[in-house]
Amino acid sequence: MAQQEREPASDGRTDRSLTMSRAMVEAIAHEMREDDDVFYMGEDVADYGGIFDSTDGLLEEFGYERIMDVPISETAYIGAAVGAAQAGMRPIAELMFVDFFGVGMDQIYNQMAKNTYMSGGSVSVPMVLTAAVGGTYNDAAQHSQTLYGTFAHLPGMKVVVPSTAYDAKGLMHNAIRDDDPVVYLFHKRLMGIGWMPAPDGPKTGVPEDEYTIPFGSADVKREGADVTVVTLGLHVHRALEAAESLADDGIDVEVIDLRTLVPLDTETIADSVAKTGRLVVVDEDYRSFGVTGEIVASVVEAEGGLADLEAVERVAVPDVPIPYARPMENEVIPDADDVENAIRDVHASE
Amino acid sequence: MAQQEREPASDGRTDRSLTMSRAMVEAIAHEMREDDDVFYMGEDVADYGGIFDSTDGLLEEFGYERIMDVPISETAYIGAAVGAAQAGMRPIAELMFVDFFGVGMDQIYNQMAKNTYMSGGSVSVPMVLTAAVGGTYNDAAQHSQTLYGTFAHLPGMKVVVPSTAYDAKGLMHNAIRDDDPVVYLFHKRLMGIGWMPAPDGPKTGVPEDEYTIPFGSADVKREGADVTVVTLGLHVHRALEAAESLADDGIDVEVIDLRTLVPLDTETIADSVAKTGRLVVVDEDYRSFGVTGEIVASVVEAEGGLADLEAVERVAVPDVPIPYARPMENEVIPDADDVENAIRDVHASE
Amino acid sequence: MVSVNELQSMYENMVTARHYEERLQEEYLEGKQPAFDISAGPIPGELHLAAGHEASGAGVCQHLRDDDTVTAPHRPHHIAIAKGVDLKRMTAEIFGRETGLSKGKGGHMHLFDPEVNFACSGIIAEGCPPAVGAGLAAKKRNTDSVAVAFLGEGAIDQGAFLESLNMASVQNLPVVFVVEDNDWAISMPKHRITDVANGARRADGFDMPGERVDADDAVAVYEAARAAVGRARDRNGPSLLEVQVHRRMGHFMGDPEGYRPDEDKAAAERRDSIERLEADLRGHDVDDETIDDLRDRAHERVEEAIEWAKDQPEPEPADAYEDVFVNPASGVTDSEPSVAETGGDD
Amino acid sequence: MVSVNELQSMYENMVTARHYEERLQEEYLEGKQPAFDISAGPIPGELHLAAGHEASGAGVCQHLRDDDTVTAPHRPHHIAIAKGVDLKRMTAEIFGRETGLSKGKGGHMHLFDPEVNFACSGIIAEGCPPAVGAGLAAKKRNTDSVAVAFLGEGAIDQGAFLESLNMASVQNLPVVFVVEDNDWAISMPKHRITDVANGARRADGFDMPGERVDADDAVAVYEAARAAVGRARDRNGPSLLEVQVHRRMGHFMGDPEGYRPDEDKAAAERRDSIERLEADLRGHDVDDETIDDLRDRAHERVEEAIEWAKDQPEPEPADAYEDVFVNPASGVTDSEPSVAETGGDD
Ligand SMILES: Cc1ncc(C[n+]2csc(CCOP(=O)(O)OP(=O)(O)O)c2C)c(N)n1
Ligand SMILES: Cc1ncc(C[n+]2csc(CCOP(=O)(O)OP(=O)(O)O)c2C)c(N)n1
Ligand SMILES: [Mg+2]
Ligand SMILES: [Mg+2]
Repeated sequence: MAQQEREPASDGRTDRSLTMSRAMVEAIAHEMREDDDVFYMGEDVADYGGIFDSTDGLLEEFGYERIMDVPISETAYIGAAVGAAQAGMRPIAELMFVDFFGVGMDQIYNQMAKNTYMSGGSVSVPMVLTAAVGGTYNDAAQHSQTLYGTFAHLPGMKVVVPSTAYDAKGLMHNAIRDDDPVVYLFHKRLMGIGWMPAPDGPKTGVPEDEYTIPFGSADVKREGADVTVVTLGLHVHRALEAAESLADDGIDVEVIDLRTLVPLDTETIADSVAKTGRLVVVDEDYRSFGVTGEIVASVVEAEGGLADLEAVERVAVPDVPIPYARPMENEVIPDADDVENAIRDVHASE
Repeated sequence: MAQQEREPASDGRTDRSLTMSRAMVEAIAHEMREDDDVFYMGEDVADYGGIFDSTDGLLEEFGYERIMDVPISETAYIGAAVGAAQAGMRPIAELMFVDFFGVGMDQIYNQMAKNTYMSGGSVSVPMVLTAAVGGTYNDAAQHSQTLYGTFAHLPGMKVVVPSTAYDAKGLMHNAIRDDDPVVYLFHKRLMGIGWMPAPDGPKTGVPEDEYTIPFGSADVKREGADVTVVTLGLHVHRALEAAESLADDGIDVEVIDLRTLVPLDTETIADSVAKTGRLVVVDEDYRSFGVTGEIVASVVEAEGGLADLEAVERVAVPDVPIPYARPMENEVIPDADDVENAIRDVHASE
Repeated sequence: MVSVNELQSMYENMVTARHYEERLQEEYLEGKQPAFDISAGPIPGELHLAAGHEASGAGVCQHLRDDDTVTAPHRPHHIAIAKGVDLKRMTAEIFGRETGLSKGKGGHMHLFDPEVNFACSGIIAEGCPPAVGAGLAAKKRNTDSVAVAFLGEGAIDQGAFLESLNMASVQNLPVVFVVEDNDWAISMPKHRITDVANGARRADGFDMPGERVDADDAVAVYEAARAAVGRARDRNGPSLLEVQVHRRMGHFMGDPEGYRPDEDKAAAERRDSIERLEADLRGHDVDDETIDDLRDRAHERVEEAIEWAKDQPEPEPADAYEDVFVNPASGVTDSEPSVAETGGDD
Repeated sequence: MVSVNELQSMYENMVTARHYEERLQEEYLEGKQPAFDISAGPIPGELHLAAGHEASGAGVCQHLRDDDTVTAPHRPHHIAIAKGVDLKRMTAEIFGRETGLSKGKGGHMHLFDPEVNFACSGIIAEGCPPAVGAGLAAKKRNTDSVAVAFLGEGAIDQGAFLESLNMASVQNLPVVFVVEDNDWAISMPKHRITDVANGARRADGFDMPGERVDADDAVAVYEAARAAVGRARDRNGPSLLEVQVHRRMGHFMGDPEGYRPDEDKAAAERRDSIERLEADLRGHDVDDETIDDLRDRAHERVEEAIEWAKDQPEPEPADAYEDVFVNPASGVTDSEPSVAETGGDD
């Protein structure tokens, strides 16, 4: 598990538990104290503290100049972050819901992601684009997506998706210090917001000291010998729930949390499948042309992967927009039962 | 091969050869004559006739009211097409280069693609969004992409990618008549534009009469027993070239042209792989989290697919933006040699 | 000059809208007790109520016909009501029921009623381009219907709105843009996000008339809208109208409003456009009884709609696969708009 | 008042730019003969030349320092030259060579010279937000540097520009927006895409001063830009400037210009800002010899740059995998901006 993490300093109280949002904010506050060039821009990030608590408490310490409310002009302010980053600052720009990417995507993928390449490396764009992702609370088709595949498909951005407070803090430190643009997607349901109760998993022990989690290192959140589940974000917890339930039936499930989609840790996945021979890929994004297909293909392509592989299933949102009413939303967003069924299927096959 | 096509009427001169752009324009003109509700909007589509000849000659017949130049406001005019479609018209809106999607994506994916679903089917959006795709002429990172995966990933849009004049015409008739939104991506290099010479393949015989090619029917452009190549757009021709060259060496290659990504004809692919056991997927989009991964996963998931599959390779743009200078652009965009090498690899394996 | 009938019609719409919001608030919050949980209760998801915005919807829609198109933003109910959207089916939609306008797929931010050409959506300023498109369709078909796009003052800095002004103007389309200025974009006061206190000033830069109505005054809105809608109907081109309204509730239900000065909220309550219109009615010699009747009828309609909606069945899980083109598992060649192919996620 | 030195400096920039475009045109077209083939010849890809736009770049950049930021659109050369971009490396980039500003990765629409804070890009109005960001950085760091975003008149209807006006204004940033109005957006005349003949009219809607310079007159541009740049440098906020220029060539090389009336093209040639500035120089008693010297020096510089560039090596194919974060085939944890990991496409 996550061998690469820097050990917390000895005075770090690792028994302290934080919600994911507190852990993220702690990393941001630390980086802002260390480096005057770090600042945060977004809608409702100042007085409100971020609709999903992403900046909660930061205004008090850093003031309006560094925790900046901006007009509802995603193109202008995300592009302004690109310009400020190229001028040597380290902006964090928040897109309130990832679903809004469509109004600012040009600045994101044609400039933020490409300027380093198009300049032959003479320019770098050290910024973080944060966005809330995910459904499960009936906010319908324009406020419930994860869009993991959309961002991971287009080159030039690193894509981070934390599933626990511990990971969220370490990954955020790394994101802000990274000289490349990083898209940091946090799942609303994991944040520990008062009005949207989180499941148990994301609230974890978090060292008070800074630490980084390198990108491209998937984390084996549960070891197991029979079936490999590859997932990320909220669905790490749903997969763990399924795994616990299956343990009673003697099915031993390994759960891999990708943590970053770009870079993608295909080695950890391939090693696990070499052991189990059975793969279930779970995500909350649309099924086709996205994350699940890529993971399957990466296993098939790995040295010996095709031979190792005995059974595969994908569990994702079937290719429909997210519906509003509960029975339908519950149907399309995979839950622990869906994951459990898929694991049983691949386990039973052959 | 494309059994589903409606037979051309007996007076159709099928020996007449057209460039892909002429075939597209012919279908558009026909539909405009038949139905006053069809009109075309885009930048430089009137006097210029479309930068890539997509509307060449239409202004003369239909005038400025139906072949409409619009401000450089993709959000406004693509969204206006959505509104006009919902009001019962059948607009065709052109995004000059698919690379510009980022300035208008919200209207495309949050309205055009979702309004039917979000309205519970009470509203339909019968419009076509056309866009030029592709590289091979050194136009660099912001004008050379195909972005197949980006559009196919997001639900609610049908995605069409013709590779020949014959297909282009039939698919365009179908696209305009479809009551769902259709994204019609034409490859610049295939259009037969004076200043950008096309390879031999796309210019084909085209019946003068109307005919439709149903969506979701892949076309076996070449039958073969040894290796299945699945591809689309320009790369159909590069794959065919590779196949011809390998025929001399006794490797018998089947080339499947997807023609539409959504709906995806997984059956034709799976049937072919059941026969050959060897799969090469080729596209001009970015490699990761896109088309190639989906095709591999779809084969693995098909009944018996994992057992059938003996070897797989993906040939696509490695995950970098498209570079400008020729040696680099040639390197990243797969050519016939790259396809040939991949076919040899999967053929030799085992 | 506005007629008594029209005053009464506006009043009825406004009272209906106000009571509707108050009742929805009750229903919504009741289910989220004791600790507010957004995913609990009879009304799923977010809820943006428009109490305090009524003068805008009523004053503008008074000039509209069923064949005129309206697009509304995330705060749509008062506009929907004034436009004549089916209140029962709208309410069922908000409660996520099968007989809702969108069969439970859309929810309160995605209400579509093609009978009266009403639609709303959840992305800022997103409805402006489709309104332009509706205007374009009217022009092409040579009808005299018009299109109205409503948006908040926080939306006037979004590209979709600004581009739409230009497109409507250069193509001389029958479109009216109505900005509802409630001084707040969630927690951001207007002055923090634009230097233009009067958003109607933007119009001139697109060669379009712009006017601001500076009070929560349904009659003033009615008059300004008469000119703007009339101009559109007469094929004289688009207009921009900014209307002062007030947000009497949180941005969404559950909004703690910690950012909002008490006095601001108190002022919103003082400036009640419904009381003002009531005074106007009395000025036109409408008696108490008539006003009470109007109010009672409105309340009754709301209660009926809510009762009906709550009785409606929920959709089946598998309904999720209908009403969209679904990428089929095999080469299905159907090109109908509504296809049910994919059977589930596993 | 403009000094003789400044007039001479502008003249040199303008003559350099004009000669540069003419020479690039030759080099470009030569290689595409006999039938125009965009993928043949020594200069790859599209080429948008700015002959006729020189007064704008020269007049504005005359007020700028190296630490001021400029973003330019797809037609960037005259601006790059006036901003002091390294002409040799810029030319090598245009020829797709390894020693180009972007090592051959960017080409003529993607020139970046961080030494003088210049960048351009190929999407309409895309440079406006980053210019706002550069202004924001200057404000945060409390320097007196400014940012200038150049764009075409066809770009003033794009959301990115309009949103940027508001953001620069409300945050009082040191940004100047310069619209180069050449009357054409490829084949679309200005009046077809906007009703606002004077684009500077848009400024007021964002509470910002706007001014139009109505002739291809470098000195008039210089004067207007002095006020706008000075205002920014003094922390008094942003401005919008629209400058009349003319497009002497096609939109891109190879553009048949079938849409363009002969008289329009002839007028573009008559209104030559370089001749006009030459007259101004003479009015300031600059003699023929000096003017000839300036011109000769400019031409020489251009020839040198082109000769040098053509001598430079092409990049290696594998260079394509450098200078971007590449999704590595395995769990590589490098977080440097430039990583070469993926080995090829097969
Ligand atoms: C493009 C986009 N950005 C941000 C949001 C999130 N959001 C929803 S409502 C809102 C504030 C809108 O303010 P205003 O337009 O004034 O309308 P009001 O809520 O005051 O009626 C914001 C920022 C969104 N829905 N879409
Ligand atoms: C968002 C976007 N839409 C369309 C284009 C294609 N395009 C390139 S240049 C151009 C015309 C630009 O006109 P203008 O801004 O007046 O600049 P000019 O070419 O006249 O200098 C267009 C439409 C683009 N690059 N980006
Ligand atoms: Mg508001
Ligand atoms: Mg122009």
